[in-house]
This record gives sequence, structure tokens and C-alpha cells, in this order.
Amino acid sequence: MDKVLEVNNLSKVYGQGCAACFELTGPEHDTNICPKCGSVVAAHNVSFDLYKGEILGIMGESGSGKSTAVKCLYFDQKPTSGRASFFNDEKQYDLFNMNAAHQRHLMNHKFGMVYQNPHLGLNFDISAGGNIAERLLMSEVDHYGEIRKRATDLLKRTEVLAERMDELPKNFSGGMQQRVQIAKALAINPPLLFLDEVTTGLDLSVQAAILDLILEIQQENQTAMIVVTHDLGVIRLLAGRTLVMKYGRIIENGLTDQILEDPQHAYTQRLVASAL
Amino acid sequence: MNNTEQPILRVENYGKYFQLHEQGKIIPSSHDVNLDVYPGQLTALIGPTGAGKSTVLKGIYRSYLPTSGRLLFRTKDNVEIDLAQADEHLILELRRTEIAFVTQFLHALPRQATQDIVAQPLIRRGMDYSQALNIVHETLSAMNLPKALWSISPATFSGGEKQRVNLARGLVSRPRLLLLDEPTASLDPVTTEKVIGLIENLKNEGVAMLAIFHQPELVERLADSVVKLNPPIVAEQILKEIA
Amino acid sequence: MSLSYPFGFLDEYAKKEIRRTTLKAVAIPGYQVPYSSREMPMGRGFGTGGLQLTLSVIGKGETLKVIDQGTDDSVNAVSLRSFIEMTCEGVNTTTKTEESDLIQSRHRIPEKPLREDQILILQVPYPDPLIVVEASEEKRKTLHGEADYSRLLVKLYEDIVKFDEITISHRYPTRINNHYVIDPSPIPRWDVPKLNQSPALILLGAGREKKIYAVPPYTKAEPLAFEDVPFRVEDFNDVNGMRRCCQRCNCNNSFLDEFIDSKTGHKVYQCSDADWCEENTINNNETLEIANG
Amino acid sequence: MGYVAIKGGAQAIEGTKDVFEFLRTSQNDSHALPLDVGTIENQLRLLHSRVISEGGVYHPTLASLAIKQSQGDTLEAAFALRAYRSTQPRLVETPVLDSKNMRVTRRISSAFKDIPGGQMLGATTDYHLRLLRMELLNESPENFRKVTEILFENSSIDDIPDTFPKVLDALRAEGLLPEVNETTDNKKPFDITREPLVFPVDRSAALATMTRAEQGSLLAIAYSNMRGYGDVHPTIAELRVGYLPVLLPHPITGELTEVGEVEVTECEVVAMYEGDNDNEATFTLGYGACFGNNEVKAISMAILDRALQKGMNEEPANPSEDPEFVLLHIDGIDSMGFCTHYKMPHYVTFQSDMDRLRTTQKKQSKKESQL
Amino acid sequence: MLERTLWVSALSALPSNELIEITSKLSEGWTLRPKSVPQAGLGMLQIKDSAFHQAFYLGEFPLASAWLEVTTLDGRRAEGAAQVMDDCIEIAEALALCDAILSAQLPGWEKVSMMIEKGLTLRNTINKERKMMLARTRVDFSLLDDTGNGEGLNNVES
Repeated sequence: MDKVLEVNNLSKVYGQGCAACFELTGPEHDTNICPKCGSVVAAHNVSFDLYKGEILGIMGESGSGKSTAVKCLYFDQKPTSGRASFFNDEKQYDLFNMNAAHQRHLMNHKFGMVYQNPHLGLNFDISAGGNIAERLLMSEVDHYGEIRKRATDLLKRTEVLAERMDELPKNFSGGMQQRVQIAKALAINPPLLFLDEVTTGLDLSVQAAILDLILEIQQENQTAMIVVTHDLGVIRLLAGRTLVMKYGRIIENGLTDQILEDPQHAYTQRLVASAL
Repeated sequence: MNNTEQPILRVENYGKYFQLHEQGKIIPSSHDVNLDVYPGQLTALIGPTGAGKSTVLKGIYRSYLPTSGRLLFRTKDNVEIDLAQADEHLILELRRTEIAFVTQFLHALPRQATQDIVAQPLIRRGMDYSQALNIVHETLSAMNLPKALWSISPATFSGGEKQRVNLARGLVSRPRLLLLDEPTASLDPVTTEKVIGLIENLKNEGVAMLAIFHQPELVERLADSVVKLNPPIVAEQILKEIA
Repeated sequence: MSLSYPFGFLDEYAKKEIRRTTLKAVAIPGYQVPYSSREMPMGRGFGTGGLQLTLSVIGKGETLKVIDQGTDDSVNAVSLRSFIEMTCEGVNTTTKTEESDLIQSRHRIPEKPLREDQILILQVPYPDPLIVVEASEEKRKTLHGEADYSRLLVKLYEDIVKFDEITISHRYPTRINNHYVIDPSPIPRWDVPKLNQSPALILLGAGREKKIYAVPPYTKAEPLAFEDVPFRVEDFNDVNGMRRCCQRCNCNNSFLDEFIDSKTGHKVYQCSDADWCEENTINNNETLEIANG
Repeated sequence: MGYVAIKGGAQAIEGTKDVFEFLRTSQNDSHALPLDVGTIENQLRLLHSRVISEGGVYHPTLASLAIKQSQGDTLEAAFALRAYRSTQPRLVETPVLDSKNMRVTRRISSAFKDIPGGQMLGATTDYHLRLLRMELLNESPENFRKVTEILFENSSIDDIPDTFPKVLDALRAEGLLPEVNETTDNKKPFDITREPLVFPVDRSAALATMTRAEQGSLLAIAYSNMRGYGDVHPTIAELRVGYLPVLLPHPITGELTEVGEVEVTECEVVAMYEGDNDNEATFTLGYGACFGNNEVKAISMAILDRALQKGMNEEPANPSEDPEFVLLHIDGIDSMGFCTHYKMPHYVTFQSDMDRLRTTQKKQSKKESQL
Repeated sequence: MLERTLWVSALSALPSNELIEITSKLSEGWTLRPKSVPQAGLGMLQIKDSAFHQAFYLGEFPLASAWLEVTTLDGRRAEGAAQVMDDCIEIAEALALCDAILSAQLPGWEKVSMMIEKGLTLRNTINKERKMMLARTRVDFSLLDDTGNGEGLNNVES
């Protein structure tokens, strides 16, 4: 089995931070705000790994730190401490110890990100096809015809009508925008894809279709994915393994069916019970 | 009975209690279960309701985290693995290649075609789609599922039809260990007979099975050995034991 | 009170700084080197960047040509030339490309191929080609550093989608020495190929935006384009697909100005490069004389 | 046919100078006197202040001359001063001077009624009715003298001190203001006249850029901050106008010697406090100062200084907090020059534009005809 | 006598042609040797912002400087130097000469001393005018306290 990602003791503190931050926050203190210095402990000692073709779910409420972890891995934010290694083509990349240019190179060539808000993942001033083209151009594809063809294929794959590829994403429905975002993320066929609450706020039928798409892609491309969500249904459908986070800590992790059928932590039990 | 072979699965002192934080309770479900399962043989779990029969199966599949005991599984490479402790990636790998679980209920994407759902385990193992479909079609016909239903989603199927899809998915992958939880519960007699035939075939192929049957006569017909479970003792005593 | 100005108008410290900046620009082809552009007695946008370069590198005995829109007689060229004449004693001026050591130009590169012993100084209003896709200079610096021009290329992509053509008319983004993409100043596309492997040093100065950059001699300069949608220069063909010529010197391979003849009301075409046109005309006459003689 | 394109430019340019000069000197009155530089400096005092400040060189005589030759265009006049400074060598820089030593001509505070040293309104139009004073249409030198006489009657200056304490010092002593950061005290300031702004820049670069900014631009961006694209209402702790002695070490003795004085307007604003559990809450501060008597400018600068500090510490929340946006758009010389340059010929680029448009149109009509 | 640090300030209050004329007369026949090249150019004014006490550059001012070695007719030698906010080198030279004459009490120092007195008077007049403006526009809060109401600004205008 090929390991794609290994994260060790990732922590992220917003604010100045103090010596007591980690001790005085977390699920047992019922807060992620340090009572001493007011810093927010968004993530603390988050560790996990991810294998090729695997979908890992990270579940939790807002403020649990689930998005923070992913944002650090996608270099949207700088972690306070911790290590993360990305493995690809027999190379190992120390994600947090590489310079910004290398980080961006990885983002452009190896990672994909789909945000809850399509505004973050798409440039709304350029066409759907242009959005995909940008990603291809970043990875040095510079043949117009080739770009057109690949963009058409990707949009077809994500079930966006090819006739609409030259329209601006702002004319699209939320679900359609999300499909374009996925197509853009997939343009370079990344071995690692991050999905941050990608179905939140969409109609149920649209949600279902997007989830199907994600699964199909996983099967076709063996893409490793991290799915961040507060929705148990999404977790159940997509993730093989799941981490449950609260106040910046992983409180529980396991096989997704085990987490849902035999949750160990009081918080997870409550979460599962309330969803059923 | 030929038990000279090594068991593929050996369950030793398996116990499972649920700790419900909200209610402040501990619910015992299985206690001190011991059993062996051999290749080419079917071990049946019997016992009254509440004896924890399903809990044993789920513990082996790791849908439940065992509270105590060992669940020793011998892989095709002849390595013994304690399923209670094994790394999750290993469990996922075993689920993909060696252990299958057929439950009473069908868990599947609601929008997928029946044949694709059944083909999933094969495709996950890397089989070519058209080759997988051939096997799937064979199994589905063997189970009497009308051909018209193959390409539509089982969401609107009857209980019996769903059950057949579920079984087909479990059987098609030819696991080394098959866990069956009332696989024939909602089947008509004709289909039940077909399923019995299939199970017998599997046995002949060397598949080891651990099963719970609704109807005692099926235990009679299919089981090579029977393990009787009793409802676990009351919580206070367990608590003492744990302490 | 009367004021006298030092040679080259600028104080020596300022000139030294510009020369240092210029060296850096030559050393890193296409990289926009910031410098503390001084205020000149003409408006920002009137070529103060080019002018500061000229004043910093010119010396006594050298010959300067100033072009605006292809001609030496355009209003701005005239005032720049007379300013340099006023402040640089011992500097000669010319209108002939051939005779000049230093050419300061706005919007054109002379048609006559430049030589190794010449320096071309281009006046630049917007030095950064990325400004159309990124407003923040801080972020643009990172994009340049990483040679990430994908957003600029997307712009070209969108152009082709919309118009079947790249619509950039002038200031065509050009990649220098395989890394930095420059705004080559508002020269027409016609002039862009002249940057490639030019024997003459080309310096570009943006006064208002306080940047100097360079295309050193014999350096690769490639206009951004797609493999299958090449860069194209202006097309001066008539409706029948025939190349128009200058109605004065008959040249059919120069950039043309188009205007309406006030007498006939017809559209006429003439070389944009006045010196080029003049030289052709004289040669034509000589040929004619020889033929007639 | 000759070379029609742009021939004759040189002559026309010479002509513009003559015509411009003609309008300056021809007045329908043969007895009209030329403006002298002293008159401009005194009677157009505030115009003069503005030019000195935006020009960035405290040279009253040349500022007057610049106003005169530009026929009162402040941007042009400041521009001429700036161009002048480009030709001059830099000889020295002063030690860090303290505005406490200012010979004040006006000081007010809107934070307190009774400030140490007292409020002195000085020469201002703040409380005047903006009614046209028709009597000024016919003035004589006698009128001028009378004004002076009236002012000097019945006024006692015995208890007016030479210098005044700063209101901020009093607030700071009470612990209402952030501590001064002594570590930055010895840091050499950023010299915008010799170094280009490369972002991010430090505060000294921002202050230096704003102090010679164009007043209108500065006001407009500061106004956006006051009005809602920014923070809350600031309070003027102190606004003072006066003359600051310029001190340089005597070449022989090394003692600080007064070489002249410059008029300066200075303003400190205090606004919404900040603080958290670790740091005691204090007011935030903004500072503005410029050559000459330019109060709107000093206040605008102080407001923007505060906004930019915020933008430098956190992400800018609006344009007025974005150092790049503010500092690159407030210089009058840069902005007016660029605006003006659009009047220059753009024949070549426009020719190129037409080529693109025509080609595109051709392609479009071809496409349509294919449909 | 006035401190040396204020001589330039006082002397530069006088009309510059008067200053140059008098000093050139005083130094007739003397040998003047520049100790450093007399220069005219710019100085940069550095000021401390009163909010955070951070230094920044407020802007430039014209500056002329001169440093002379003077040998009088009777062979006495002295040095004088001056920097002044002006762009005229002659004025700086005149001031440097005054600096030399007065500091070394060279012949004619009384004359220079008189010029300083005169300049000081001119400076004082200016200062007095400025203070007068302040006195005339001072807001009197004690008055306000007595009446117990009204606003300061009304009191000033009434």
C-alpha cells in the first residue's frame, strides 16, 4: 500500500500563544480559547496518515479545527508546529519545511482543493474553461488546442455542459460551480485532493450527485482524498476512515462504520445519536 | 468433521460492552465468546435474541471495537492477525481481499446501478469492468434476480430483492472468510434454495463462513459446527470483572 | 537669482544610482529593478524614466536620437531633445538611426536594424505586464520570482475563446531569457521581434513606477503565445490580401501610419519611422537618377 | 506630399510657450504690475504652503516663483520644485528634531478644553462665515497698515511662553497611550527621495510619502476612512502650526546651531482603543506633519497614518488601510503627470489597436457568415 | 554676547546684500582659504513623530555651507564656518567670515557684533508678532469658569 501523506503533531494557534495554551484548552476544558492569553488553539497534535486511493473523513462542528488542518496542508495557512510529509513518485516532501515557491509548485502540480465557497476556488472573472486552463498553464501545458480538449473532457467528466465552458462561473448554479471547481482541482490529475465542506449549502439532490462524482473519481484515478465535513451522511458515503475533531483535538478515529456504529467518545455518541 | 486443518479464524474470549456516556451506562452485548472457523466449513452462531450473535460478526469485521479477547485471523499468506488490534489500513485491505460481510441490510449508494454495486468489490481489487460484469451477471442470474433490474438502482427494490443484491455482492468477491448475518431472512423459498446452493458451492471452493440463520433448519442443513451463545451476565458483574 | 544645472541635469549621486540599477537590470535580464526615480522637469508619463536613463549613460561627444511615435519631430521628442541639448553640453543630436550612439524612443523601435555599438532606451509607462491580472505589487513580485505567468496566459486563452484572436495590440508581454516576462513598453507587435537576439543593448525605464529593466544584447525575447496559436504582428494587407506600401517611399516591410489625406479625403499609408522613410526616399531618387542618368 | 505625420511639432511647441506667457502678462490694464514673489508668499500664504509641502523642498522664494510661472496651478508649481530638487546635491541631514521646540503660532485640541499652555486659535478661517468680503475688491496699502496697528493695540505677550508642551505627553503620562517603542528610536528612517518604495515598507516611508503627498488625494482617501470605509471617528489631541528651528552641528565646534526655521503643521489624532488580555488597552494614535500651514493635510495624514498602522499589522480591511493602495496613489507629481500624458500622441499604439479590432471583426463576420 | 549657535540665525535676518557688502569690506586684503569646498545644495530635515517617537524625513531645504581659514593683513589667523538655509554660497561665505571674525575677535569684530544685535532685534520683532497673534486668539477658560456656562469659542469672539 502506498502512503501519500503522513501528518505528525500538527498544531495551529491563532494569536500570540502562551505556555498554558495547550494545557488549558481542548474538549475537557470545553473551549479552544486560551483563558490566559486569549489565543485560539485551532488544532493541536493532529496526527494521521493517508494512503493512495483512500478517502479520509475529518468530522466535527465549526471551530473544531477540521478545516484548519486541511488549510495548513494546502498551505493556505502556516502551522504553529508539527510535521507533514507528502509522498509521491518515490519522493518525500517535508511540507512545512519547504520554501514558498516549492510549496506552490506542489499545489500547482500535485494537490487539488475544493472549497465550500466556490469563490475561493474559482476565479469568477474568467470562464469555466479559463479556470481549468489556468491550472493546466500552471503546470506548463501551453498548447491551446490541448488545453481546450482537456478542459472539455474534464467538464464533461464533471457533468458540466461543454457548451457552457466559455461562460463565467457566476452565471452557474451553486452545484454547477462546485462541479467546475472539482474539474479545476482535477485538471492536473492530482494524487491528493482536499475537499472542504464541498456539499454544504447545496440542494440535497445536487449534494448526492456531487458525492457520486467524488466516489467515481476516487475509483477511476485512485486519488487520495481528505474530506472535511460536519455531515455524517457525507462521511458515511465517502470515507473509509474518519477522524472526529473537537476544540482542535482529534478525539476519536477509526473505520467509518465503526465510528458510526460503535462510537467511543461521548461527543461522537451524541453526534451520531442526533443524526439518526 | 475434518478439523485437522488450522482454523482460518479463532475467536478467544471475545467480549463487547457498550459504554453509553450520555446515560452513564455500560451495556454488555457479548461475553467470553470462543469459536473457530475452518476453510470450506460453515460455523453457525445460535442462541436467543440478545445473545450477541451479530455483535460477534461486527467485532470480527471491526464495525465494533472489541472490548476484550482476541480475534485471530490467518491470512492467505499464513500470517496470524488479531483483528481486534490490527491497524485500520490492514483491516480495510482484508475487507477488500479476504473478509466479506453480508448483513440483513443493503448499504449502498442509492443512485448506483445494481450491477455496479455488486461489481464494486471486484473493481476495488483492480478487475477490469467488463470482466467484473460477466461475473456479476452470472451471480445475479444464479440468484434469480430479474435481468430487467440489473441496470437500475436497488433503492425501489423489495426487501427480498435487496437482500439478493446484498448477498450477490458478498459472494461475488470470493472472500476467504464470509460473515453472514441472516442472509436469507426475507427470501422466498425458491430463492432461499438457490442461495443454499450457492453457499454450498462456496464451501466446496474452500470459503470459510461464520453465519447466523433465522431458520434453525438452515443451520441443520449448512452448518459444519454450531456455537451456542447465551446472553451475557448482568452489568454489575461485568463491571466487577473489568475492575 | 539664476540657476545653472549640472551636466545631465541630475545630481551625480542620482546618476550613479541609476547606473548601478542599470547594471543590475542587465545582469538579470527582464527583471524590474526598483530605483528612486527622480522628478524631472517634464511630466511623469512623458518619458521621465527613459530620460533619466539617457542622462545617466550619455557622455560628451556622443550622438543621441530621440523618437516619439517613430519620428524625431513629434512634440514630445522635440521637447526631450531640446532639454537634453540644454543640459548636456557636448552631446550631439541626430535624426538618423545610423549615426546615433544612443536612441531614446517612445512607442517604436527603429526599422533599421540596430548595431552592437548602439543602445536603445525605451520609455515605459507600465513596467509590469502582470498588473492586468494582479493589482498588488507585493503579490506580483512573487509571481515574477516563480515565473508564474499562468494568469497572463489565461488572459490570452480567454481572448482566443472570445475573439478567435489574441487582442493585445501593443505592450505585448514578452518572456526574456526564459524567465521574466516584461512589458516591452507600448511598442506595436511589429517591433516585438526586434527585441529577440538584438545586437544592441535595450534599456527600459519607467519613471513614475520607478523601475528599470533590460534586454541585454543577444538575449532571447519571446512573446507569450500558445504552441498552436502563434504570436502575430500587425497585418497591413488590403482587402485583396496585398501588403500595403508606404505611399511616399514604397516600402512594403515597415510599420505604417494610416491617415486621411486632407486634399483627397482618401486613406493613405506612410512609414511610421520617419528616418527609415527618408532614407528610402533618397535611395529611390538616387536609383531613379542612375536609371535616368 | 511631404511627411505629414507629425511634422512641425517643434515650432508648435515653441508657440505654446509664447501663448502661455502671453496670457500671463496680458491684462486689460496697461498699469498692471507683475506679481512679486514676496506678495505671493504673503498674500497667497496658504497656496504657497501647499506648494512647498507638495514640492517637498522648503524654499519659499522658489515656491513663489513656481506659483508665478505656473500661473497658480499647484500641481505644476510643486512639480517645478521637485524637478529643481533633482538637480541639487544632498549635503547633510539634520539630527532628529523635536517638534516640542516649535515656535507656535496656533495650537488647538479637540480632546480637552484646558490643555497645558492653553488653546491658541491663531490665524484660521475655521470660525468665519464664508461670506465674500466685497471691501477687498478695493484695497490700498493704508488698509494693510491699519490691520497691523489694530492687532498690536492692547495686547500683552508677557505670559506667552516660547514653546508649548505637547498634549500627547500628558495623555501618555496618564497611561492612556501605547508606550513609545524605544527600539525604533535609533533606526534610520526610510528616504523616499533616494530609495524606491518596495513593499512592504515601514512606517517612516509611509510618513515621508504622505508628508509630500497631494493634499486632495490624501484628503479623499482619509475621508473614505472617516466616512465608513474604515474606522471610527478620530479625536484631534493637538493640532499645531508654527516654526521649527532647523539645527545642524557647527562645522568647527560641533554644537547644534540654528541655520534657519521652517513652518510646519502638525497633528496628532487619538482613536478607538485596542488591547487584549496581555496588553493593557490604550488609545490608538495617528500622526501627521508637513511643511507650511496645511491643516487639512496634516489631519488627513494623521488619520491615514493610523489606518496604515492597522493595515500593516493586520490584513487591510479597506483601501485606506492598504499601504500599497494609499502610498502609490497620493503623489501629485506622479498622478498628474500620468493623467497629462494621455494628451500625448498615441498614434502607433492606436494603429495597433485598430489592427486588432479589424482582425477580430473580420473573424467575427467570417464566423457569422458560416452560420 | 550672544551664543555662537545663534549667530547665523541673527545675521541671516539681515538683508543678504548688506551682509555680503559689510563682510567683504571688513576682509579687504585678507587671505581667505576654504577649508572645505563651499557648497550649495539640499539638507534633509529629520523629525521625531510625537505619536511613537519614530524618526522620519519631513522634507528638504536649501543649504549653503562654507568653512574658511582667514589670514588678516597683520598675519592673524582664524577659522570660521557657517551653514545656512539658503541656496547662495556667498551668504554662507559671509557668515563664515563673521564666524571667524567674532570668534577670534579679529579686527572689525565690533561691527559684526553690531550686525548681530541688529539681526536679533529683527528676529525678536518677528517673535513678538507671533506671540501677539497667540495672545489675541487665546481661549480664556478662567472666564468660562466664572460665568459657569457658554462655550469657549463664543467668549473669544464676544
